[in-house]
Amino acid sequence: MNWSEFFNMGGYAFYVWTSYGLFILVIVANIISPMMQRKKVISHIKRTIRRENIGQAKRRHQS
Amino acid sequence: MLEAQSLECVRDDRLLFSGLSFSVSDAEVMQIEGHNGSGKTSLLRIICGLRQPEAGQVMWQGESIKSNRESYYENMVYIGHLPCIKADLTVLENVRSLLDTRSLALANSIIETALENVGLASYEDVQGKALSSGQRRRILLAFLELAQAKLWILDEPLTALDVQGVDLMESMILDHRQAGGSVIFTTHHGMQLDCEMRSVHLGHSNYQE
Amino acid sequence: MLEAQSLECVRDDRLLFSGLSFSVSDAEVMQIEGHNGSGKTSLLRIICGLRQPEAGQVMWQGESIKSNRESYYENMVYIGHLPCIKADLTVLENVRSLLDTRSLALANSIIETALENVGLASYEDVQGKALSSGQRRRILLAFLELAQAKLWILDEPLTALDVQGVDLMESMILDHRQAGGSVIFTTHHGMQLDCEMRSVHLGHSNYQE
Amino acid sequence: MLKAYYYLLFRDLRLALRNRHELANPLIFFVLVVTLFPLAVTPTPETLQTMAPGVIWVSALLAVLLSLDRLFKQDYEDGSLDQLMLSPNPLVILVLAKVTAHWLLTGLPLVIIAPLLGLFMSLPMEAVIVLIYSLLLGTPVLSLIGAIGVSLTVAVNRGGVLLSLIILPLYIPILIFGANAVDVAMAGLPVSGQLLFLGAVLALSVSLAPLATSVALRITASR
Amino acid sequence: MLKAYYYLLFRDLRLALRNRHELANPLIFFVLVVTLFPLAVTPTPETLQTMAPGVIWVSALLAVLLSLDRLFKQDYEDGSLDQLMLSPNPLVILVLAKVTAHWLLTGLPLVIIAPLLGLFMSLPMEAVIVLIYSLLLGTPVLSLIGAIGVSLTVAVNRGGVLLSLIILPLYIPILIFGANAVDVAMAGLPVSGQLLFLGAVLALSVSLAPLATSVALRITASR
Amino acid sequence: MWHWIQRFSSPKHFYTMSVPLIKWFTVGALLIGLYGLYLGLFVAPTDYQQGESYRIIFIHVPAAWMSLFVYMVMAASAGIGIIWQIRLADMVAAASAPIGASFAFLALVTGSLWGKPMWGAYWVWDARLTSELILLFLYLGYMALQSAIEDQRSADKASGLLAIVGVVNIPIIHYSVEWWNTLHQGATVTKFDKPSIHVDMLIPLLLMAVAFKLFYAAIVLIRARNEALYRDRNRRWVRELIEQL
Ligand code: HEM
Ligand SMILES: Nc1ncnc2c1ncn2[C@@H]1O[C@H](COP(=O)(O)OP(=O)(O)OP(=O)(O)O)[C@@H](O)[C@H]1O
Ligand SMILES: Nc1ncnc2c1ncn2[C@@H]1O[C@H](COP(=O)(O)OP(=O)(O)OP(=O)(O)O)[C@@H](O)[C@H]1O
Ligand SMILES: [Mg+2]
Ligand SMILES: [Mg+2]
Repeated sequence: MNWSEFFNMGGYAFYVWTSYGLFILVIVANIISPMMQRKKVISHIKRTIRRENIGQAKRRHQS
Repeated sequence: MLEAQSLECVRDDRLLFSGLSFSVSDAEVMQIEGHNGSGKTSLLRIICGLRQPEAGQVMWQGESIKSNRESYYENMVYIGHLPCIKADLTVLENVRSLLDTRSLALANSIIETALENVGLASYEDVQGKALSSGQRRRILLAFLELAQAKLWILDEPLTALDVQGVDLMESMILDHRQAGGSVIFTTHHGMQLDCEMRSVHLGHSNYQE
Repeated sequence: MLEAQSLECVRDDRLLFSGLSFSVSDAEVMQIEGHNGSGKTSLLRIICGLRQPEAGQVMWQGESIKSNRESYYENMVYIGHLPCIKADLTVLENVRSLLDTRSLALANSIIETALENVGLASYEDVQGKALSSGQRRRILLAFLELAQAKLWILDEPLTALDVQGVDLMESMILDHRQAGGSVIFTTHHGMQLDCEMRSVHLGHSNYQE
Repeated sequence: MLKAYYYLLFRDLRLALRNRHELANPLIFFVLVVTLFPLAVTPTPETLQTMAPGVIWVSALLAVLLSLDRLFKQDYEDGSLDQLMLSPNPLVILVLAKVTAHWLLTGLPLVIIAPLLGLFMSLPMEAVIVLIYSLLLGTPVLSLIGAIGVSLTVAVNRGGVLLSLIILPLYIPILIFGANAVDVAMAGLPVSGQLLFLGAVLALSVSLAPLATSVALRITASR
Repeated sequence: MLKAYYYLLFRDLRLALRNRHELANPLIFFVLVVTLFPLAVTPTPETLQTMAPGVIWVSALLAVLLSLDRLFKQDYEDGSLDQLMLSPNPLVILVLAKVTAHWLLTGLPLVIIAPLLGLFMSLPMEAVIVLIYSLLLGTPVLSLIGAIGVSLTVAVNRGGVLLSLIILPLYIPILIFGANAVDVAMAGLPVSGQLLFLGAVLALSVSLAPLATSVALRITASR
Repeated sequence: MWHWIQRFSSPKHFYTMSVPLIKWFTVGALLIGLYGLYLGLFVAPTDYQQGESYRIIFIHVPAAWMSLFVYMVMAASAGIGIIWQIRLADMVAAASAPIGASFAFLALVTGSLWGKPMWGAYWVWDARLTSELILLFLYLGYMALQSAIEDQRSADKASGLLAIVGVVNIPIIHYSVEWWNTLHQGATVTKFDKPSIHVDMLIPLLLMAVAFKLFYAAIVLIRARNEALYRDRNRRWVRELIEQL
């Protein structure tokens, strides 16, 4: 078996390789998306902390 | 400035008022009085042009508001019973979209200052649905302050406001008067204003002419 | 009678209160105080069992209201910010359908008397949508009077009421207390009650454990 | 408890009867959607006949779906739902009352008008009868399951289409069996299997759906 | 004036983007309804193909119909509509902005996803292309006419189905021509006539519908 | 026992405890998956009926199984969350949905890519296909509801309830559609009869299935950790943790 035969998949290359490609895509998306999610969560929390600090400062300033 | 000419209002089968005339000029504050259901809200909506009176008309600077709509609406702002708050927009965006209806594109910093003045500092990014009833009303106060209108028409502006909120509203009205603006408002909860105030009383009348 | 045990409430990212404990016994009137957004409405809804607190629990006659729901709800009535008025039902039907939720089948004449007491005489057959904001609230007063509950939980009951309406509310609370009932309420507009009154103040706190 | 059921049922019926036109609305929607298809497809009588059971069932399903927000949404928004949840009566009973009212106002009229539409789309008589049975068993399930969906989305701002996303997958078995029963009847085969299935689902959902709905209400309506 | 148009347009878009899921909803509804039919009808591929244009068009129409209350209802209920009507800018412009936003959020996604569904229902390629064109011309009309209906029913309590009663008859010509164009394309015949008609209706309604809508708003929203 | 469960299921504890688990699951998934792919692509013989196109099986079938499995896990943990008020279970449920949806999507697309050479059409309205599509919609509904409800606790409980109600639906959909189809069209669909599959095909298939499960385990833990951070964002342990970052 040589490589070009392998990639040809007996004439079904499009179907087989699209499937495997999508498989890789789904795996990668599943890995990346929680990483992005984590970043978003952390920055959200940091933002709230900052906002709370500002809010407290302002409130102290007012009273 | 604003003149109501023998207005008549009928709701369902009840005649609320008829032959009601008054006028409001610059730097004047006027309270519409009357018990529950006497027609204050209806009157204010007629003055705004949101409702057609059964008879009579409303004049703005000598012209009927129907023919003069654009210039009237540029100079008038109305705040009614309803909060006009979009649940999905943040506080800042809510104020902005209210201002958009008046084509006012103000800088964020100006809006933020206004929000601070009405006690919503640090709430800029909170969504409308996460606000308490008083906080919703305070957004309207910020809008009012920024709307650059000469005539304010306020329907129970004190609803849901706490003590500081009431103070704030009062001082806003006084400042506005000082600057030559005029105010028409209703309220059931004593508004303490250190200024002359005229009032129109809506009572019971029963027949329609 | 009612006991709140170290309640904690978080909304969005804000801790509104924690470790809040108090109790209300027979013939007691209690006001929940606090500025706009301090969590009064949230607290009242927790007390009603409409909302789960983050921590703590509410006890009714020694039992948690979760396990004791039926007897609690038989003895309690809650009136919130919202009017609960069906636009398509008449005033009479509105009161009746509110009473139905409590399985109270009262005679029409009794309901009509109550409506008269709250100033809605001759409005029995008017549909909900044709009422002014104050008239809507008055329907709730009639319901309150007829609900035969020991504990009243009222969130800003004075909203939209005119001067007579406020007087009416005050005297209703006093009468209820006289009869051994208890009341928990919030209001921003001075309620003048000629009786002892306890109060809980909600302020600011910041971290959650 | 039974009293509470009747009170609420009658309140909802009265409320609907107050606006006559509203009463007719799901019905009219149903009829309109069914008539849209022949207009859009330009069919031969045979294709019309093949399509008929499916089209009628889909339209019935959509009519119910669209009328679902009548169930709790209004009550949530004006605060009446709070009062219902604060009722000393078990919430399940109250939910059942509301669902009954909903079915009487939506499902039942559809069942009554459907035969007419069936004939209009040249269904044979036996198929029409099965159509009635299948709708009679199926539409209450639509109301019951719909109630779960509505209670889950009651606090969501513009939940209309979210509701359909949640509910349609749950409706699909009913649709398939209902439409299939008519199909099969048209082919002259026995339909007891499909109708039994619909009956079983009805029994199951009468006993479980109100429970799920009341749990969902306590969860979502907390504000 | 143009500024007012853009402001409002962007506000509505932002409002929709705030809830991503909501953005997808009419789309999902569309897809779901289209899938309901093959499930209910048990088709052979040929009947599926004959049904396809009609089913897709009817579903698109229903998806638009259901999303219409996004247009003014919310604004009416929370009082924002009052503020819009008190704007110094002409109401027509504002209405046009809202309708544009509605189409961008509802019609356009449908146009984009429809080809996929066409292929699912085994439509030939030429028919799919005509489907795209017909939807591209037709869906804006649906939004524009829908706006008139919504503004007429905005003050009606539960106007959902009343709305469909008012609007569906007005939608029928669009539906017939739209679906017919695809049908004809499937048969390999020229479709310019149908498309021209749709284009003409679009031009007409762009110029007249916003006017009618704003008049209707001034009448109905008086409270 | 109860006490132990409560302790381990505290988000704070879970946050630290899950790290080694994630590592092991990832390594396992990687090794087994690569070996399975190797066997599937290079070792497994050509199918005498379908030619090479059958190699899609090593993606399609594990993905389809995954989508069902994940739904069951999701519904089960949602149930645990509702009944025993264990917050970690809610987080696992919420974390599962997007993963399950992505695999349902994968199964659908690979299936239809396989369908074109086998049946001559990308899509037919057959039992399996329809039920898988509905499964995808159930996932989407779960996620939409989860994101539509603002209050986190009600969002968890409400969407959890939906997941549970959906479970009742899965077998119904499955059998109903099959029944419906066989009555009319007969089996137009080529299906493998279960036992007759070559061992050299079966082994990589099973390996891939195991690898998929391990992958799911790793990702769901990672996601659940994020959910834990977000849900406890106002608690001290998260605040301290964030401040250290
Ligand atoms: C869009 C198209 C397809 C979808 C949505 C789909 C979906 C599924 C699902 C959900 C399963 C799991 C069934 C279960 O375990 O109960 C499955 C298994 C399977 N599918 Fe597909 N499929 C599709 C196309 C195909 C095609 C074209 C073939 C091959 C001709 C195929 C062959 C298989 C095989 C061999 C299994 C394993 C059967 C078993 O568990 O015994 N599928 N598919
Ligand atoms: N649905 C919600 N989601 C998230 N946060 C909310 C929600 N509703 C209210 N909040 C927040 O909870 C806090 C308390 O709200 P609550 O309505 O209990 O206040 P309140 O004391 O009744 O105020 P007011 O006097 O204005 O009625 C507010 O800061 C508000 O931002
Ligand atoms: N939509 C309506 N249709 C018919 N009648 C109405 C409608 N809205 C209000 N009314 C009637 O008109 C009268 C005046 O209502 P309006 O809202 O103007 O009173 P108001 O003075 O603002 O009262 P409140 O102090 O309670 O706000 C009331 O008696 C009411 O019954
Ligand atoms: Mg008023
Ligand atoms: Mg409050």
